[in-house]
Amino acid sequence: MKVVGILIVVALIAYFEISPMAKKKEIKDLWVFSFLLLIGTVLSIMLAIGVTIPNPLDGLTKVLKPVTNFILGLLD
Amino acid sequence: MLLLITSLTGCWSRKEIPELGIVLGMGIDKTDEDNFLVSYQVVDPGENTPRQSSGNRTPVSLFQARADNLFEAAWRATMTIPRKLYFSHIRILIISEELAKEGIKNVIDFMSRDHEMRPDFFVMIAKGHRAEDILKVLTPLEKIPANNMFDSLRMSEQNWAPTYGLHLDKLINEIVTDGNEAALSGIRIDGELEIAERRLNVEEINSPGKLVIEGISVFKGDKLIGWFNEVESKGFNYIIDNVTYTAGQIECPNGNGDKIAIEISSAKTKVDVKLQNEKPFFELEVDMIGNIGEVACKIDLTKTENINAVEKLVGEKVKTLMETTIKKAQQEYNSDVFAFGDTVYRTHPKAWKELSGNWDKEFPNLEVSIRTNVTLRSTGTLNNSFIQKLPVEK
Amino acid sequence: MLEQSKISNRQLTILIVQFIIGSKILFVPASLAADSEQDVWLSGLIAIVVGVFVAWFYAHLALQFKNQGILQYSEIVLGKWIGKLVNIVLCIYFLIIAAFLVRDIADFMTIQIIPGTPILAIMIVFMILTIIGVRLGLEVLSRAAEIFNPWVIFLLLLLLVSVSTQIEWKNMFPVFDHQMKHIMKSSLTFITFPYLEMIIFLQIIPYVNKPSRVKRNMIVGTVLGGGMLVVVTLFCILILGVDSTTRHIYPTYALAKKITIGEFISRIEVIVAGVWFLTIFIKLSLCLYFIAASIVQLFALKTYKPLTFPIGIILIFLAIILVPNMAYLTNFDATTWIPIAIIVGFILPFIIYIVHRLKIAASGKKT
Amino acid sequence: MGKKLKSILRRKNNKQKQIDRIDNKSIKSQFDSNLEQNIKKFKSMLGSSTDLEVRKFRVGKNGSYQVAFIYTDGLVDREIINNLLETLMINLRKDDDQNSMEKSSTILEYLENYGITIGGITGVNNFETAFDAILSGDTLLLIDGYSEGYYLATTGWEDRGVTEATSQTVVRGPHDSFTETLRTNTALIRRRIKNPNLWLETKQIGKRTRTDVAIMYIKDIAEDKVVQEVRNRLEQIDIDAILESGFIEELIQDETFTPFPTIYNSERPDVITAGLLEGRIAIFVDGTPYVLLVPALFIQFFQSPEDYYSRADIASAIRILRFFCFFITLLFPALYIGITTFHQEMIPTQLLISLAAQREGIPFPSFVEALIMEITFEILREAGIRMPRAVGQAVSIVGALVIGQAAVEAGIISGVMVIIVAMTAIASFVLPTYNMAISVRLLRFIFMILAATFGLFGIIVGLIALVLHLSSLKSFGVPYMAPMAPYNAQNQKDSLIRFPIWGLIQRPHLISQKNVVRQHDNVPTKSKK
Repeated sequence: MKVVGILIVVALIAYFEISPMAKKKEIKDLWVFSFLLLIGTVLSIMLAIGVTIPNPLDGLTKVLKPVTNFILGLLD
Repeated sequence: MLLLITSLTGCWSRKEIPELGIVLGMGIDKTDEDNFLVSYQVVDPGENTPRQSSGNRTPVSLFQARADNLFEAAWRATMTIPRKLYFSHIRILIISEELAKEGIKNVIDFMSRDHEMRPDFFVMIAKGHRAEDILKVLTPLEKIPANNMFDSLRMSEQNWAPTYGLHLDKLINEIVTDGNEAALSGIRIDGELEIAERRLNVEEINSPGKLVIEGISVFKGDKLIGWFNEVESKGFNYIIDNVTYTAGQIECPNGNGDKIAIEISSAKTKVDVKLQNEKPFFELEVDMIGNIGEVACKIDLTKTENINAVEKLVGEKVKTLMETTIKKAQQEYNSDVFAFGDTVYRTHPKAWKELSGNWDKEFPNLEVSIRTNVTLRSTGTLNNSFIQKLPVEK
Repeated sequence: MLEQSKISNRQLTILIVQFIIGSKILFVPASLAADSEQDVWLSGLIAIVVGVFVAWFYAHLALQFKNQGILQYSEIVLGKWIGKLVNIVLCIYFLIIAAFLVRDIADFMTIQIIPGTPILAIMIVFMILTIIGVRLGLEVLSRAAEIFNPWVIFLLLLLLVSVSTQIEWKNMFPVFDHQMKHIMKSSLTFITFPYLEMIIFLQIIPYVNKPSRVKRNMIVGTVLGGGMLVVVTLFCILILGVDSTTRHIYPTYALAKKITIGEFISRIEVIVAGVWFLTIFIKLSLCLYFIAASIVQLFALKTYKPLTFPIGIILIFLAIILVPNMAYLTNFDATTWIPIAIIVGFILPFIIYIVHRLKIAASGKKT
Repeated sequence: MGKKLKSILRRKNNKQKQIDRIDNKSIKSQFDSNLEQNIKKFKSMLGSSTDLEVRKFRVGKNGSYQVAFIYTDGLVDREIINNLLETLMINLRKDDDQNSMEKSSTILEYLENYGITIGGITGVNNFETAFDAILSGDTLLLIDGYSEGYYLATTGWEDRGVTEATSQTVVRGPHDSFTETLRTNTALIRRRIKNPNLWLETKQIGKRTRTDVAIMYIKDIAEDKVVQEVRNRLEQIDIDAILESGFIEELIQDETFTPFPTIYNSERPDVITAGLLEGRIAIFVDGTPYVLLVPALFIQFFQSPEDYYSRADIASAIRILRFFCFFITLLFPALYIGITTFHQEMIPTQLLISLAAQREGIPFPSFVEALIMEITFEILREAGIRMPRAVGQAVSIVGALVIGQAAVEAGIISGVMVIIVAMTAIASFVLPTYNMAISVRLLRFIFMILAATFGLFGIIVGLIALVLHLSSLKSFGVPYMAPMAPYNAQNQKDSLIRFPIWGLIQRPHLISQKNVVRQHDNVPTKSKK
């Protein structure tokens, strides 16, 4: 159900956006647009069907931990 | 199409007014089986509009549920009520004395967490009663008992010193703040409960059962540990600078037991802390402005020195009041309801750091000096009482 | 340049003020008061001073280049590939910010205003609104901000004036009770969010009518926006008390709950919530605009408008995935976000500036 | 969005792009020298329409020339025709001065110089021009043996006199209004601005109607670019008929898909005069008393001409009242729905209880209730306008009393709802311009839907979208929301509030940058005593 909803929305967006770009022969724009839309769709569908996606912020937190600790340590 | 959109979204948080059971009063008791009994006073809108009321139903109904925790009890009650309970308009929360003695932290956490609850209702303690009984009393003049309690607490706080209205958010602050203990007004039923909870109660000019706001309960942490009586409550309000208008009486300066009634129209208390040898020393200064309300003795009120004498007597009276209260709080309850500790923290943060650890030991031995300044502006609409002209009785 | 719009200097100031207030106003009392308690105003003042410096630096950097935003000159100054890398970093930076914003407003709505409504519905509605705004262009956005401006001020004043009777001055005391370290720590979260996010204006300044006055606008906006936040925080402390302020997720909203005008008009906090609604909208729109602009720059596209919908979808996805719950967000803002903001918001543009200066010096010697 | 819709709408038109025109071959042709031939041709071309009058007579000594007047009955002033005939047929014959006849080389010249006692006279030699003239009330004069003639300005049809304005009434201020005649209308403006810089350009638009459209502006105030833009946009109109200025309005406005009018119209000469003096451009269309004014700004629709005739402070207060009414009209029902279904905590306890009592037993959710009542109101309003005036009264009585009262009594609608609908309706009538009021009333329904789905969140989303939309609008290149956005401090003096006349030193900036100062220090000085 959710997946169908997402696909309908995506299809609508694609319908309204692609034709003007195609008309103006903006091929590169079209590629980037389609790529982004694809990413968005895939991610949303993954979310909708309940695939657990790791939180990228956790990784960021881990990587930056020493810096964070250093800065906050200055002020603790 | 439009209807489709709205009906699609209809199950979200929409709620039509007639679907709501508007809760105005809430009572929490502890039952024998050691679980909570939650009572809701829900208003019956049809009975509260002049045009449509049939007159043979009560303006409010009581719904109850019991459970091990408050949250469950709150929602369990929906089994008995055909509408969705709506908490945003709660005017009053009654906590039974029994429960208060065991601690009210669960109650407060529950009440402040729900988004529908708003912190602008009063909290009171059912003095010597069960909270559900308080909510059962039908009241004259104001049809809805919860409103009645809310208004009378507010009115009496403005016009009569010995009550203390406390909203939930303030209550939390008082409980949480270091060097401050909570205090809540009490409420009790004057008369017979059996009659008070029936329509009969409001069918007589002098209702057989009345709700009376009386006394201030003293907390230590989240537990109730005792009560101030009326006199002490008055003193309490003077100390925490919560008196706006009140009346009192003193004995006539001539000393034969006759009374002069005094109306206090404004009172302002300043609390000052001084440090003496690392020990806080409190100076309370009360400025009162008042009038003479009733004179029952022979006194020439046109003379300034007589007025001054009366002023002095009033000042002493208030001072004794306050001293009694402080003594009781220090010695009997050892509970800093006056937020003295907080005052120390605000003014002498460094000293407080050392004191706060054993404030329980410090508080009973605090030295407090009280000064009162009374100004009597007028003597009512009369100068001297006609009583002065009456022959002295033998 | 992305489009042919011009915005006035006044509009720039207003955008800055609303950008600073946006979303931060919900949390600022809690985060500011967390460490410095009643000395928040001091933390706030320190943050504003630093903010003014940051704003001045941004304006100074922006004015080195005519008609180019940071996305363009990063490629010129640092070379094409490093420049593109910088753009990707900036793009991700604002993707995170924008995702947080979407999450903030949706959480706020579902917790406080319309509980029961699915969080996704609110996100989608808000995202569509933002996309409409961004597609209309910067000029329309800044005009809209200009129209919001009196309302934002009016609602804030309504909030402050109507609760001012409940001020308890004792909550201010004792002053300077906290160590400078704690006060600084509080101001650090204030500097990183929102001041170091103002790097977004490096892409907007080129559109301004009179570049000569940009420095003034930046500084005035910074002070006004920061000032409003500090005043609101101070009111929270004065009225709710330190404890209550730090305990609430949305202290400002708790403050708004205290509004009573007369006996009759009370509980109008929902109306006051309009302030952060309007400002978050402006902030989110600017972020979305920046993200779209960075992608356009990255691939040398012609127009940014078609990109808005896919970015919107990705943002909603990020808003759900990045923030498992409110506590995570609060914690993240207070810890990891600080180095990120400092690196992206300060060190990065600083490097660009230094390299640019060195290049000028080098070319000056040659000739 | 708008562009997309536009292209969809246009798609159908492409197929028959050629607008049918009178491409009769004969219309392009020249006059014949034979009079009878010409008359016959005229008659046949008009399908022997009965209002084409042909009056043949003879002039000159002994009546040596056969002459004909051709005109459309009803469009000409008979008095002038009679006078002309008298001169030509009687006086000229009395004239014995042969010199004048001999001085003129042709009879045409002779008639022009000595015979025709009338102001406007123009030579013509083809049917097309001749038809234009005849059908707009001129009289064609043809002489046998000549393949050219004259058309004489004899226009004079029955028209409505200058009467009181009906759509924009004022208590104080001039009471005249435009009529259906273009010339009268331009005269009403000329009478007010006696300045040579007031320029007027006329062109005919409409392949069939050949409607006179005039643009008027003050040369040294109006922005040249805008004037040129107006000209261009008018030039591009290719349509068969212009029946009212509304046609022009729709054809030249910047944005079609908006409920908001981006062109101002008025039937009051004083409003148009004031607009011209601010640098705007007026567009007159023959046949309608409504004159267009461009560029139009949002605030303009909240300003009544009376604002400038009454005291500044009072006018300002009333303007603020109008903005307030704008919000009431737009949001009141939506707020009611939003608050009663989502945010009951905002209602004071007592009021909530009384609302609950009123709504008890009402079968509809408040959104449906509001929708029913609002639509009922719109029906009543429309019925009140379309009905003959006498019936209109009855409609409003039935609507107000019977439906309102009975619906409440029957328990279908709550009493509060009736109050809210009535409030909204009355507030919408406060707006001084009809087209703004009606667009606000339309938007109200959108806000009601938003409020029913998302509560106050929906309303604020709607408001933001509305502000975005308004900010994106332009009227002839001028931002619609000026002077609020882009902000202009000087022009705030005449937007939300009105400063005293002596304070309004500058003209609206964005309308025109030419000649911005309209007055010098006029602050009234108190006489010192």
